[in-house]
Amino acid sequence: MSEFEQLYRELILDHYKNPRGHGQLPDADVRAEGMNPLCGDEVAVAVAFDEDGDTIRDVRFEGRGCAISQAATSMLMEMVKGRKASDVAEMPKDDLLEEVGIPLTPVRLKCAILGLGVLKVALHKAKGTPLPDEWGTSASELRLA
Amino acid sequence: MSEFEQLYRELILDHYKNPRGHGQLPDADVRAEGMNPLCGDEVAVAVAFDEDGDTIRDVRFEGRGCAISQAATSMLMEMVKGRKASDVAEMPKDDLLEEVGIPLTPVRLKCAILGLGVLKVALHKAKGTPLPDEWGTSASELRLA
Amino acid sequence: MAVTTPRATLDARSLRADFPIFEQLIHGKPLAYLDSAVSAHKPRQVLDKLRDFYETSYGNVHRGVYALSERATAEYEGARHKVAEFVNARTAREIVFTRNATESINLVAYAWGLTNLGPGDLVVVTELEHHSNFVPWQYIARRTGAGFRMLRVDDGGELDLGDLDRVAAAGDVKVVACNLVSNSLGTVNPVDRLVPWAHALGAIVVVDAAQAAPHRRVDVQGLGCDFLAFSAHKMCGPTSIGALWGRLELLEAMEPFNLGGHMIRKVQFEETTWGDVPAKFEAGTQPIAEAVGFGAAVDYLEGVGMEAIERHEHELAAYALERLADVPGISLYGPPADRRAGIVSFNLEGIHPHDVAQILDMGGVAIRAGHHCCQPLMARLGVAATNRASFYLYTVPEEIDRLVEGLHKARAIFG
Amino acid sequence: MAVTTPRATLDARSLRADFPIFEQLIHGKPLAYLDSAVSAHKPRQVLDKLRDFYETSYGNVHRGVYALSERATAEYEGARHKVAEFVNARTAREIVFTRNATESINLVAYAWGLTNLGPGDLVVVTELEHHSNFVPWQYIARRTGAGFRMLRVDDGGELDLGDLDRVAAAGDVKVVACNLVSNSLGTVNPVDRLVPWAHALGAIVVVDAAQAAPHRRVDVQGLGCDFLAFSAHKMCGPTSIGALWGRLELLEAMEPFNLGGHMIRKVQFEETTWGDVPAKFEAGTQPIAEAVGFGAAVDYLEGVGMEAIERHEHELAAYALERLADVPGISLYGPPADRRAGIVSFNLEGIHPHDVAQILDMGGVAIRAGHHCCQPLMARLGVAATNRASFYLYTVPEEIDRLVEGLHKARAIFG
Ligand SMILES: Cc1ncc(COP(=O)(O)O)c(C=O)c1O
Ligand SMILES: Cc1ncc(COP(=O)(O)O)c(C=O)c1O
Repeated sequence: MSEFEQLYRELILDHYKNPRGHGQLPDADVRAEGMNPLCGDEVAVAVAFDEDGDTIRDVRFEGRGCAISQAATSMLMEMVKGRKASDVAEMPKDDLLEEVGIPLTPVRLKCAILGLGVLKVALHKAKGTPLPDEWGTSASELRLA
Repeated sequence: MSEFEQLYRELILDHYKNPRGHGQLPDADVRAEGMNPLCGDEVAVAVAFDEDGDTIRDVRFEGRGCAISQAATSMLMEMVKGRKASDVAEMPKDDLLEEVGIPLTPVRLKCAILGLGVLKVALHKAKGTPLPDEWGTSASELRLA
Repeated sequence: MAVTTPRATLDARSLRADFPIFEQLIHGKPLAYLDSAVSAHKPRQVLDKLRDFYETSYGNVHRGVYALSERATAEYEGARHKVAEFVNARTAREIVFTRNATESINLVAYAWGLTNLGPGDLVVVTELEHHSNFVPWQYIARRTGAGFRMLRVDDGGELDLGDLDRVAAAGDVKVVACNLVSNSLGTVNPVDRLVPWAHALGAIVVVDAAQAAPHRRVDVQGLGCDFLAFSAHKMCGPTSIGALWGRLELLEAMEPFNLGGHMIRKVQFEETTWGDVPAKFEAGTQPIAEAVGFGAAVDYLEGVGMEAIERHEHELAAYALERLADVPGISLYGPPADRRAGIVSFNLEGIHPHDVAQILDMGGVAIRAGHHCCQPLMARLGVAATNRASFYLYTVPEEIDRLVEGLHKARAIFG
Repeated sequence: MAVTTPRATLDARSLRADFPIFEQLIHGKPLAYLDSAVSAHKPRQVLDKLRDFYETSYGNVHRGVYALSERATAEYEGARHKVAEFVNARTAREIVFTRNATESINLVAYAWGLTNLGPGDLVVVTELEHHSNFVPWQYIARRTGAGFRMLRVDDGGELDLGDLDRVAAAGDVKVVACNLVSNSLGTVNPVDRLVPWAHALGAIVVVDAAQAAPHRRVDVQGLGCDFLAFSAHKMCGPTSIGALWGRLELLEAMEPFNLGGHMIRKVQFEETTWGDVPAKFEAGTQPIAEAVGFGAAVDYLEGVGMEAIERHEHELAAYALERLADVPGISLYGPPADRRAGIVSFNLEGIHPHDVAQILDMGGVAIRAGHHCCQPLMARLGVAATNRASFYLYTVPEEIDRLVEGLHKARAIFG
């Protein structure tokens, strides 16, 4: 398989063309948005929690971006639905990258983890869970929100 | 003769140690000062005119600086005394440099012509004669004065 | 310097041999570098000069009495003269060395703007501006209480000069900031028509020539503008050096920007006075080797001939527009070939520019995908990003063929 | 990166072979370069890296999706990590690349100062400061209406800490700006004692490490300061790049300085938001190749060992002070050898420093003559200028012998 085909393998293209968990979530408990300032891509994530207040009952995203960012966010939606907020907040980005399963350069890596970052900001807003490392302090968070 | 001895030949050292036209000129018609911002050296020049209002009756300098700047200014005093302000204002720097008679690098050149520049500023103040090229407009002149 | 008759044409294939970057394979393919608008590669002539300078003549400038410092000063000031001649400045004193075009513009925005702008005044930019000629003005306008207005572009990506009266009516126009060539669309802007308008209103005109100076002859006296900014790295020169050309009277009347060593006349606890122009604007140790490399880049470009470069890129742009028009699902942005420089911007339906650029890269073709630091223009065009291919003196038509081939491949992958 | 045990000593004679500049004759003599405080020469390792980068990996950073841009970005950010480690920053995000130490200080003076200073506030500098850590503060204080004070030095050229109460009583101290090592006298300043004083008053401490970072280990966490500025060109690196280290919280809370491409998050007509630190402070095309060269310079210095460099220079300073003391008519400035870095300043009675330096140059010995961008200190010492010899890792004791010989010659000429 050539590098080409690796990068844009069937699964990525499928998620890109038929994103899972895409759309609005009217009864969301929390929303967050973020953008990649390098390309202007934007992702918004909405989360609704179960009655236990921790389990992610439903999660949806909207936005515009490249195949990598959209497919990765789509995969992410499938990965986190039904899981506990506290677990997801700790989820290493490598878990998502493994799922994405293609070799990524640093610039494209930022595309792939955009949705994860925004989701973690949403969980932080709702539950006070930790922010992703790269964003550090609240000043950055405010700009992200 | 080595480059050394050329640069600090007898005449230069003599002018440095026994500067001509050095001191105050109580009945001066005009004064100006200038400095070389690269080394902090300063020269002040005072000019008194003849009754004809154009001939330089007397001219003196004060200041501190290297042998080149002090000797060149001393030589300048001898060169211009008794000459017409309008002539001196037009005097090319090469006339002075010929008199100084030693090979000068661009940095040392600035030392050698410091006194000439200040003299031309003084003449400009008194008689409206042109300023030396390098200083151009009045903004620089004000900073020089 | 001897006046050289500009050569009418250039031979890109032989010039390519001057650029070591083309000696490698990228993903197993020869490099087709179609991103010169973001930065140009460097010919051996510039790299040799840089190295030779460091090895034989390096020293700090304007400071030492010793041989190396004298030599370095002569090289540094010699470069200033070359750059001054390159844009036809009246005197080399009108050239201030900066880090890049962006800093050149910030210098004017801060040093001129902080003192000369206030409530009731207007700063006018265009919708086509690069962020570097947009954000500094927006920021300094806000700091000083001045208003901020934008000249609109039409659907073809050209300035709408019918907009001028609306803008002039909104306040006391003090600054008009405009680029000469748009880095997103390649539009060549009618700065010659903005200058008399601005000057009649008593405004200064700040021209961003970052995308013009590398590609066509720029003549500050002919343009009649007040400030002009450009970067060496887009002109085959080193990074970390750019230039600001400014009218001597304005530079002399202006406050300084960065403060520190070299830019002073006399420092005292009570008060500090400024050195002469351009030293007043060059605080601290200057971009010494970079200036020397900048001078070598100017020599290189003049050797090729700016007229030949402009013509070459123009031919490439026309060829590219023609070939791209045949790609199904393509949207092309910007004016027709005869009113644009060597830059083409486009989108493929249903495929994000990042993905297009990535697929092209796999084939060794480097283009830019993104907002090109022109978010206001992207908003106007109703897109988040575009693909952009841009050309230079070393670009050959086969690279455009490979670009088109890659676009077909992208379409095939995304089906 | 492997932890290397710092080597205790260095062999200047063999290091010299890394520096091509020493391969030539100056006025027919080998070069004795005793002006490293103004700028250092560059080893082949740095020049090779610079050239190799331009030839194989050049591209604009953080922008392209293609291979060269990815490679350039990795090199550029890799350099940031090296510089961060070099000063023991908590994270590489605390390193902002600038043009030089001067710009680093201006960045803080403008971006922090314009917003956080006002009437009733005080900015405190020392009488020992280089103009680059003096004039920006004087200027921004005047612009904002804040007061400006100077900590005095004693006759030995050391800070008079008895002065602190007088200064603190004069207003609300907001900024304390001090150099770590004086470039005029080599004084090592007690920044460790200023920091608690300043912090107790609620002030930030801005440390000028331009003269320290090349010559001794600098540890920002150990110092406890808030900002620290230095330049690559004094550390065997290229010109046109320096660094500002800042505490992350301060950098994040601060306004930007230069505005333009790359430093933004979102640009709209109505409003612009800023990118993350450090991008927020790096507007426009960065000093890309220069950063790569800076990283190579850090590698080179770490390879030699900062402890070894400090010791070597200390030995040279002690030797120089001893030999110079024997020259008739000499005045030596500054503290004793055990409290100074590798810098000696002096005057010869009746001979202007320019003339001394010129005569030395004829013998191939390069020293600095002038005010060393320290006019307030010169005023304090009651001189217009001094001679200054300064040392680095490539300096050998014979060069000091040649300096002394030259001084005798100068005395003979001026008789
Ligand atoms: C103590 C000190 N501070 C600041 C500077 C300014 O450094 P640069 O000119 O590289 O900005 C220097 C060097 O000239 C210096 O020695
Ligand atoms: C039109 C235009 N203006 C300004 C700039 C900024 O140039 P630099 O990043 O070299 O400061 C660029 C390039 O990015 C440009 O294309």
